[in-house]
Amino acid sequence: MPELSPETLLNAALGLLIVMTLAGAVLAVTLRKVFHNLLGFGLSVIGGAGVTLILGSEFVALMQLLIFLGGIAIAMVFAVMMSTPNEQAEEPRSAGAVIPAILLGLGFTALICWAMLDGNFPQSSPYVAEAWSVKNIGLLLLTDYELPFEAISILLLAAIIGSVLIARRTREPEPSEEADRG
Amino acid sequence: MSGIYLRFLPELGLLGLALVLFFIAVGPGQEADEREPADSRRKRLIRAAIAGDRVALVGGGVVLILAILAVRQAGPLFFGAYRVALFSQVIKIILAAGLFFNIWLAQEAQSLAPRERPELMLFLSLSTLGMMMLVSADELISFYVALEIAAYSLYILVPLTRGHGDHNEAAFKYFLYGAATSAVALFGMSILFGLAGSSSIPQIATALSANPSTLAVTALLLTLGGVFFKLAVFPFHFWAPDVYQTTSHSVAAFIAGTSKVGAVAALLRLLLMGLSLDQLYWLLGALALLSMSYGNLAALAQRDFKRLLAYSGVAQGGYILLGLAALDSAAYAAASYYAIAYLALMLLCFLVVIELGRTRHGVRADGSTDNSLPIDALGGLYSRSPWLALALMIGLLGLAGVPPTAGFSGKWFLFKAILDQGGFWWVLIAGINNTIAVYYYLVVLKAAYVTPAADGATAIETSLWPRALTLSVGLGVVVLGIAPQIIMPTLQAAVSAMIGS
Amino acid sequence: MAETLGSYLLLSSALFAVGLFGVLLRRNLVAMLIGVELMLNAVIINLVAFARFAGADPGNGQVFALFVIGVAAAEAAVGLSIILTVFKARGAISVDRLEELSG
Amino acid sequence: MAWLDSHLLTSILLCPVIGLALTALIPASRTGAIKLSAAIVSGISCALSILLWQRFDPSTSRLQFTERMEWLPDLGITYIVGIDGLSLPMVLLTGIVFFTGVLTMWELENRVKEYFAFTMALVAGVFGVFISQDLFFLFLFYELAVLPMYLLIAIWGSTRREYAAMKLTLFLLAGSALLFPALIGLSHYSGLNTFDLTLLSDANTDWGGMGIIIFLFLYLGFGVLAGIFPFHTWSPVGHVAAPTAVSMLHAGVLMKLGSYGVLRVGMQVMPEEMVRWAPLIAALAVCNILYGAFVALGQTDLKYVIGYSSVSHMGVVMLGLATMSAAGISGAVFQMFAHGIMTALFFSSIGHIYDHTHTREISRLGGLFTTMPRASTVFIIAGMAGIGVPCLASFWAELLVFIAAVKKWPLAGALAIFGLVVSALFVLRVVQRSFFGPERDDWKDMPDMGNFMATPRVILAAVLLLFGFAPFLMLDQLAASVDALVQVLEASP
Repeated sequence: MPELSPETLLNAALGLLIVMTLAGAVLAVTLRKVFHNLLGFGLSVIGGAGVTLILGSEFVALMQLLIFLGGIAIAMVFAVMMSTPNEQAEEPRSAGAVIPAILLGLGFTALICWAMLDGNFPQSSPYVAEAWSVKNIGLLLLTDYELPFEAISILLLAAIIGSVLIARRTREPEPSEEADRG
Repeated sequence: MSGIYLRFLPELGLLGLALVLFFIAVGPGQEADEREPADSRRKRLIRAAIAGDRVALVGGGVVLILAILAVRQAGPLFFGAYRVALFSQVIKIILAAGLFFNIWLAQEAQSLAPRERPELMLFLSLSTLGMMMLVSADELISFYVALEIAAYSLYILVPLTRGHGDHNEAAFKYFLYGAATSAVALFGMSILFGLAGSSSIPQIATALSANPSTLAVTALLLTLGGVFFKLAVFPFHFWAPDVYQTTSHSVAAFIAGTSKVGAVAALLRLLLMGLSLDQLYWLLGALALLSMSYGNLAALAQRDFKRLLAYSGVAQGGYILLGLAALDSAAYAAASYYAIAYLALMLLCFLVVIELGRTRHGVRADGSTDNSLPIDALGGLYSRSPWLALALMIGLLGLAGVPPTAGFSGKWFLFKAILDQGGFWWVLIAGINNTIAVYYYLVVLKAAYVTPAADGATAIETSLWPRALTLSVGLGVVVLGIAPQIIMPTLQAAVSAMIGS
Repeated sequence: MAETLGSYLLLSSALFAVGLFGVLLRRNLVAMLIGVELMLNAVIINLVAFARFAGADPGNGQVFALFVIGVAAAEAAVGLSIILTVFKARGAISVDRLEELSG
Repeated sequence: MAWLDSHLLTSILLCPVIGLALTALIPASRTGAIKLSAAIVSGISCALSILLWQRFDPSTSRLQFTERMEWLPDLGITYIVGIDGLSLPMVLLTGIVFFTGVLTMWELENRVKEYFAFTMALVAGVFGVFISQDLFFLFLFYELAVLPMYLLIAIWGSTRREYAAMKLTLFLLAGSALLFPALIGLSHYSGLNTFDLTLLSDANTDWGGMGIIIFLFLYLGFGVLAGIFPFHTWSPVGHVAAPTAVSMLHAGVLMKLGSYGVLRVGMQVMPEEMVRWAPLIAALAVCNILYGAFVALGQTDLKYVIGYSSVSHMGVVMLGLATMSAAGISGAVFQMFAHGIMTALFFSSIGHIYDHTHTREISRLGGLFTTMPRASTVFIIAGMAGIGVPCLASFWAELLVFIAAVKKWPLAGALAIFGLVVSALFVLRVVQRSFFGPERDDWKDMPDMGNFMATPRVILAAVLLLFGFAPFLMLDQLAASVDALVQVLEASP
């Protein structure tokens, strides 16, 4: 029986998380009912956040959980509840659609893996807690990444206005306008 | 005003315009009141919409002037995340001009509910803002966020057409595949980031030229994929015909023209990172030839003018891509020139679409919208409106590459630039493609000029505005075509400076 | 399972491919959107892994990942609102008719 | 006047452009004013081309009346116009046919404004090709000349006009698809980064392997417009469908753009390739002559007869060029000119007959000479020119070509002369059936040409006769340039 060192534990945990992430993703994609898909998605997100945590980024892991699980998945649940009162299982796609997609997906993965062998990544500096801290992130956001930080606020604002605008159409009918020139 | 603000002037102007439009869009006149009679509410909404249209037009003009004023600015901004240079400023002028003319075209747009017209103007401005930032972004995160600003505004605009119908599906398809391709692009960007250990575009370029691996090419191609989607080149084109056909004419005009210029400029920025990657020459060249062949063949079968324009856009994107494949400053200048010409020609074509759209009943019996425009509906255009027929003729002949339009000189410059890189057979295939394209452009032209008007078709009143647009843009296309030296040296200087830096 | 850059990159490419399958194969609009979100998750893992194993300042990769999360939120908002309009117009949220349009 | 002296060619080019602007400005309802402005503009350009002819210095082969303007130096594009003995007759031809064509269409009533606008664009393109000495501008004007044709035929044409217009345009633009890489390739593979024709010709570039491809592309690309066998099929169909003046411009002038392109770009820039490919060109030219003549024999429609005879006559031009001798090339250029005038005359006469009888079936016509003596005379003069009867311009042209051909390739020369005999047969047959047969009652009250409408025909016939009686007028102008070209060709391996 191998000794339970911190490394082995970490590796075991990482393996578990990876399995969780991928299994959740596969469930999210393959199951026929959307609710089950959402549960799989949640599992995958939790696994992904765990992987991020092991990589050393607590803040990103937290944000992943908060936004993907707490925001996006919940919104999707609402959307599903609002839109499909009596959900029917969807018909499977024909082989003509499935096979190219599978080939594309596998080809993509194979291409990346194959290309990765060729990759030559720069070596990072050893782990320093200071550099991984939220403080450093905040500092970067207000210096080097000030522009995208401002820009993403415009993006989020646009998305909010846009969603309200689009969703408004589903509730209020338009007043009839046939001839509205001048 | 300090130099920093001057450098950021056009973007600030657009931001201001967007803010004003935002307040008009959510302004006090907009909310529903149960007690108000429907008729007076409708009138009020129309008044607000027209006010918004006019404000946007003036604002667009101001932004255009600001962009021209800022053309000589240069230097970094925002800790090096943003770089203002001649190339970015020239493209910003073109984007501002594109926005201005699009707003002009969209005045009193019929295929949008009046309540939603201020939002149309708002998102058009925001999308242009995104594209302007895209051109100057010198760092991947800024690039990505700018790309998304430009894209999301369009995702929101596409479903905003009257009634309920196919456009919702087309809008979702556009959004979803757009989001998926941008995720693919993001995956590529993440690898580029990993390869360079930095998100700065110049640093990535240095890292890639130091180590041009297969992974680098793959990652760059994935990243380019996100922009190919915007440019709608094969095989990223599938959204275009449906979106063009089903969305409102004004939005389709913007997507077809201005947003393509933004995409070309973005591609140029990205390709800066890959100048040392020789494989790109073959990959992009093959993609370009596929794109133009596919687009032209598919366009042959179209019966709807907007779908035809979409497929012809796929083919035209192929021409531009061919220029980009040459990875050479002369070819980049030619591609930029061609993109400008394409923008002007699209404006002319969509002027006809929009003006004809006013006369057609846009709503089907079941209440869904009909934003399509069969080629047959163009029948007898020469007698119904000589102005529109003229605009259509210049537009189509320009797309077909017939002199003296800018389409001809643009093709000549592109082909010369490619041949100088040894692409003799590429030019031949492109030339044959051009012949195929002429066929379907002539079919449309035949409908407008040869076929007599259908029974009951009345003359189309063209007011002063469309006439002025025909005259100014049409004249611009011709002048640019016979005297390209007006802008070509500037473009060459701008591109060389960009590549040199 | 050795803790190397390669294993993380494999994980992220696999996750990305699964997400891509979802987008290409599902007909349910929400499920398609889930596919895109999975792809973004893969990118986040990629970025954080690069922050850990490559490059000078680990902050850069994390900030990049945060921006991706922000965009993912915007994406869900816009996507879901369009899904609701599709539902309003058609009474279902699957895409059989999407194919009718194409061609 | 001083400006005119130094900018004679640009002025000729500007005439139709100004005409286009004038036509655009005059309201569509005022057809009289439009026609008048077109007549004035075309008259001026005709007068200017005669002035050019008169001022031309025949003693030198160098370009004359040159004007240069930097256009895009980085891309090697310069605005250069200039003419030598080879392009001079073409400019004169265009001027004459332009003027007479406008007069011929005097009675047009349908969409007058657009008609003259498109004609002006077309003529601007034609003038531009003949005077440009820079490949970019040459190609620009070449394309400009092709496209208006589509609308001119599709709107104002007759028999299967939309099909004919589309076929014509696509054939010609397929030719352009070959020209694009070939013309740009000339600049690239010469290593000069210029489109200046004179520089390219003087460079004596060794083209290596690309030479064959580029020359063949040039030959085929321009050749489509010259109607070379087997790419001629668009031409008779197009002639038949086009309205009278468009047929005149088309067969008379536009087809010459093709042979002129082969001469100017192909032969002058790539003489060694020309030497290599001359037998092929000659063989195809003989095919043209025989095929055109035999097919014309079987036609029942007057316009088809002339359309196929044009194919035959363009074969004579290409045969003359392929001989690469002084006699052959002078004959070819002379034939381009003579054929242009002659076909214009043919079509203007048929136009008149068709306008009144509404048929072009040879079997339905008959005895027209008594009711329409003027129109018939015009046709007969053109027919005689087509056969190559002495005292008409084309006699000398064809004679020169045949002498050169027999000297170089006796068999080809003999076949070509045989073709001429066949064409004599068909013209005589048409003349006999349509004009001298028993008179038909249907045509009894048909009006003949009035004095005004006869004017353009008289001008054209007079030109044919003038150069028929005094061929030296033409040959003297050509001599120096042709000699220079022949020297270059002979110096090539």
